[in-house]
Amino acid sequence: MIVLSTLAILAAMTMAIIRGLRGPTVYDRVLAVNMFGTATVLLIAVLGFLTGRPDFLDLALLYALLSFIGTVALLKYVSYGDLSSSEHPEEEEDTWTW
Amino acid sequence: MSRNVILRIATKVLCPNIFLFALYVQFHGDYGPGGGFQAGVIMAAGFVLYALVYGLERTQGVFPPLWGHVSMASGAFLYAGVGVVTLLLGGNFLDYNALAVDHHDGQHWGIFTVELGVLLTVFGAMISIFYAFAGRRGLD
Amino acid sequence: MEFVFGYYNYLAVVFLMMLGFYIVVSRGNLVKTLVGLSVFQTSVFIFYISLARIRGGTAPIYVEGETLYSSPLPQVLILTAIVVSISTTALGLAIVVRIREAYGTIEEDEIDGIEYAEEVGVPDIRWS
Amino acid sequence: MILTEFVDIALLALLAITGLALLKIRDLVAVVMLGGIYSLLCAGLFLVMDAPDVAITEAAVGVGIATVLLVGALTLIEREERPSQHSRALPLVVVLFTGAMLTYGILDVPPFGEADNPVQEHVTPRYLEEQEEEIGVENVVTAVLASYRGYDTLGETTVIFAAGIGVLLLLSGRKERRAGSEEDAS
Amino acid sequence: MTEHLPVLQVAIPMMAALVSALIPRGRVAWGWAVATCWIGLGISMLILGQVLAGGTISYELGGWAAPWGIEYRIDHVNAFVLLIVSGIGAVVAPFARLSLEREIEPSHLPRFYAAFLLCLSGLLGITVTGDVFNLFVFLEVSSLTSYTMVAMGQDRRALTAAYRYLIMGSIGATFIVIGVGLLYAMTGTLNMADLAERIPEVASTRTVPVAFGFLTVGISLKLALFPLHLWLPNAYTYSPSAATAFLAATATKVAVYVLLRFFFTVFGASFSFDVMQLDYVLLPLGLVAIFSMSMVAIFQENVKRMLAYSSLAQIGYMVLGISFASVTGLTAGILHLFNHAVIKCALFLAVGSVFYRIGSVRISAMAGVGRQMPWTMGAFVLGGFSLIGVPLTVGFISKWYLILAAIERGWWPVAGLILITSLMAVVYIWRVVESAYFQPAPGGRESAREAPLALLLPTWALIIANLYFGIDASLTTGVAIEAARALLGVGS
Repeated sequence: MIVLSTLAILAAMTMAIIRGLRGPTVYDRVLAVNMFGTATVLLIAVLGFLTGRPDFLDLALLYALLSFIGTVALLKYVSYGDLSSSEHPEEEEDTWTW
Repeated sequence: MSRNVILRIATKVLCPNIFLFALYVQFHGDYGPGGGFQAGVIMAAGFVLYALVYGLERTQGVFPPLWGHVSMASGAFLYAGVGVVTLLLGGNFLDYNALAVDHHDGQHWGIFTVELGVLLTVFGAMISIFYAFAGRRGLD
Repeated sequence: MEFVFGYYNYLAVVFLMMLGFYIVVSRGNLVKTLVGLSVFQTSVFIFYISLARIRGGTAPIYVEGETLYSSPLPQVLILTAIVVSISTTALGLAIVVRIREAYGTIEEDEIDGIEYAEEVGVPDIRWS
Repeated sequence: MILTEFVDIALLALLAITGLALLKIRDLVAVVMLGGIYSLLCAGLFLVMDAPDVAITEAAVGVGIATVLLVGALTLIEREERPSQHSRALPLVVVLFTGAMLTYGILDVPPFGEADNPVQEHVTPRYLEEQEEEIGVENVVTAVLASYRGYDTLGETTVIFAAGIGVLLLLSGRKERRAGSEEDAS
Repeated sequence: MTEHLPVLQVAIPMMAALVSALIPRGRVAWGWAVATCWIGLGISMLILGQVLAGGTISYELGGWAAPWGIEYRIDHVNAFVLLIVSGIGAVVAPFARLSLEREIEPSHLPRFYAAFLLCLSGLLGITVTGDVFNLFVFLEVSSLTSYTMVAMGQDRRALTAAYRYLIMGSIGATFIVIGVGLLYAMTGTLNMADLAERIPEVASTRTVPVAFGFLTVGISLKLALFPLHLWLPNAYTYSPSAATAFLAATATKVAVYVLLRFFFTVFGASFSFDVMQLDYVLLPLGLVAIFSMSMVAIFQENVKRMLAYSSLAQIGYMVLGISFASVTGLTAGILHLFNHAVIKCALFLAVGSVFYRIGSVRISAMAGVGRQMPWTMGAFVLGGFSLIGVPLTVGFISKWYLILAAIERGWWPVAGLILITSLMAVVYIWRVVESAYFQPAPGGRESAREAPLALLLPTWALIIANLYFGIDASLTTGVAIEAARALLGVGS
């Protein structure tokens, strides 16, 4: 069963890479990267069981938390051209509390 | 980006979790993978996410650039400081055994402190570098 | 067959090393060069980690019922090397940004052209 | 454990494909994305090779910082690489020669994964066996990193500090200066 | 506390750099940097004294014994190099204040001093360490800060120079890591002394020669040895004057030291020269470097660039000395390490003073400077004599030993070539002298005055060292001969 899922995940990764290579638009590539990240999280989880060390799921957690930062940065660059702006500051609601 | 409600809410939910995870990676480093460097990067990534969604200005209000510079220098200073303390206590540089009577305790304190130093430096440096890139005026 | 089994990792490392090195020395775009540099360095990381690996062993974090662990030393070295690599990339990118502001381009050919034009009229032998 | 080997080989193959794509693709945005994929693949590979600490570091750097830094730089430069007029012959010769040398040298490195390699037999055993007594943490990598070779880590911390200082020196202040306005000093 | 001197040598500038980055005012940061550099000089003198009195010092960092922990190991060679590096630091730091205030934005000064101190710390760290990976780490500390310092030059070409330096330097460092990795794969250790013990067992494999090759190429990139020198001229030409003087006098010298350490201590002279036939590679490279770079230097219009090419030629002399693989040859190489650091630093400081006053270092712009700035140009002329190798200067001493070594091996033509290349140095120094003394100052610059005392004093301190060690060379040659014997394993 684990063998099968590993193979399936590797196949998914390959396909994601192919989409990432071929593009043609930025959004295709962003989706590919995102999907690739998800596949990697799964691969790590499966490998954890494969190698008998499920405590390394930390790594999967890290991906799940962080992988989307790069995507946000890229998309912000593509649509706004910079990273520092906060568009429409007048609409900003000021309810942030820690 | 204020129209992107989902992104803003998701960020609000994610950021505290990222910081919590950073602390977990930092303090769980003795038992599992992780340590100061990884924790510093993760923590900085949390601020980066916040800056991406809520703007650089607001992030610098929460965490001023100067703090980053101080954190960057003080972390490495803390690390080297442990070395100096061990010198003063009669050991070699960074010989944590000199820190406590029981060498296990000494090693634990030493490792804890230097990992904290690494965290501070990495976090400060990464934040400062991000601020420097994001704060620079773009193409004309 | 035994040869392939024992060396495929190292041979893959050599391939990636050549690839990264080629990107560094053949590309004129300054950002591309930096990306190539990190591919080049990453191949070395894989080499070290391959050295540490022991078949049938497990990661060097104590766990009950395991006695065969991979070597922690190369892993520590590579942790340091990764940090060095990202530091170099960050500094290199900062320099590239400044170059873009000063020259208006990040293509090596064009920068060379601009610098050459600046020096024309001055008896100067160009070595680069 | 043949499956681990298989995953290993598959990841290496994917790395090679991604690397070739990095060489070919000119759109720097795509390069950044593929760089992210490259880094993810490396992290997976490190995990398969029993180096979770390295994997987590590569992952944190790759997805958390490197991509964002590259994008941050892209906002300040052009995103398209122009075809280079460089001659390809000399770089190719240099690279092929280096590769040939390395292949030649690597053939006498002890085979991958054997337990009687010098790497496993000389310095390593003390870390694995005495660490429990001498330091007493579960993660041997942490013990070596922070204690046995703690001084290297101090150097590493200093490297990060040096990079931080360098980036601040290069990018802070003088923001208003425009391209081409710099005067020649000599 | 004296047993901890080796680590204090490195840790004090490192910690001082961390503090310096947070000091708000440039002047204060400068005072802090000067104090640190002088303490460093004191420590390195004490270390040299200890080594001369008691032989090799070993210091275990973290209290862990050698192959497991990192070891600092200081013998005559690195004690001498330590003195060179910290001595140059102690002279350049006082010079830096006025010069940098002119060339760098005031708000950047504290961080620039931090980079300077870190670079010093990194170079010292490379020199004292007995562990090959630790060497790489400190190499990167010094490299990253050097790239930064070069990029801070006023001219925009400083940026491209820094970028090229960064790429070449990183390739070099990666080659070193590959070489270290191959050695580690064969021996399982990173400690130099331990490597030296274990390499002979595996020396007949194909891996060790390849590791040797990668290390040599990697270090040669850092060293700017002839075909791999492309990064150096622009980096030295466009970086701030103080940074040029510091880097020219220390960075390549430390790289030469690393080369010596790997060739003689880690691999052993017999492997390097008998098995790898290194002399047949280094000798022609050294000669070609001396000739071609001296020739290029003659045609330079920018004095800093001229001196940079002259540095490349001088590196050729050092490599030539190493290639003889004899006690005399090595003595010549090590002596030239010291002598060239003193000479080139003095020359670059003099040029920096000229730049401070007239804002240019082109030969044509320096017309008439000799009468307007007699002390500065006097220092330049004396430094130039030393570079040429006139008797009673340090330059003569190292050339003398080099020729002795050539004759000892029976290579008369090489000795002749060394003499001829000295004449080429006469030509390029003369071009500057001719412009400075025999041409009228251009209009609009009649008011140029002598450089301030704060710039003159460091320059003249080095010139006096040039003359002193040229007349009484017993101290330097004594240490250099001991160092050469230690490297070759010949008992003293």
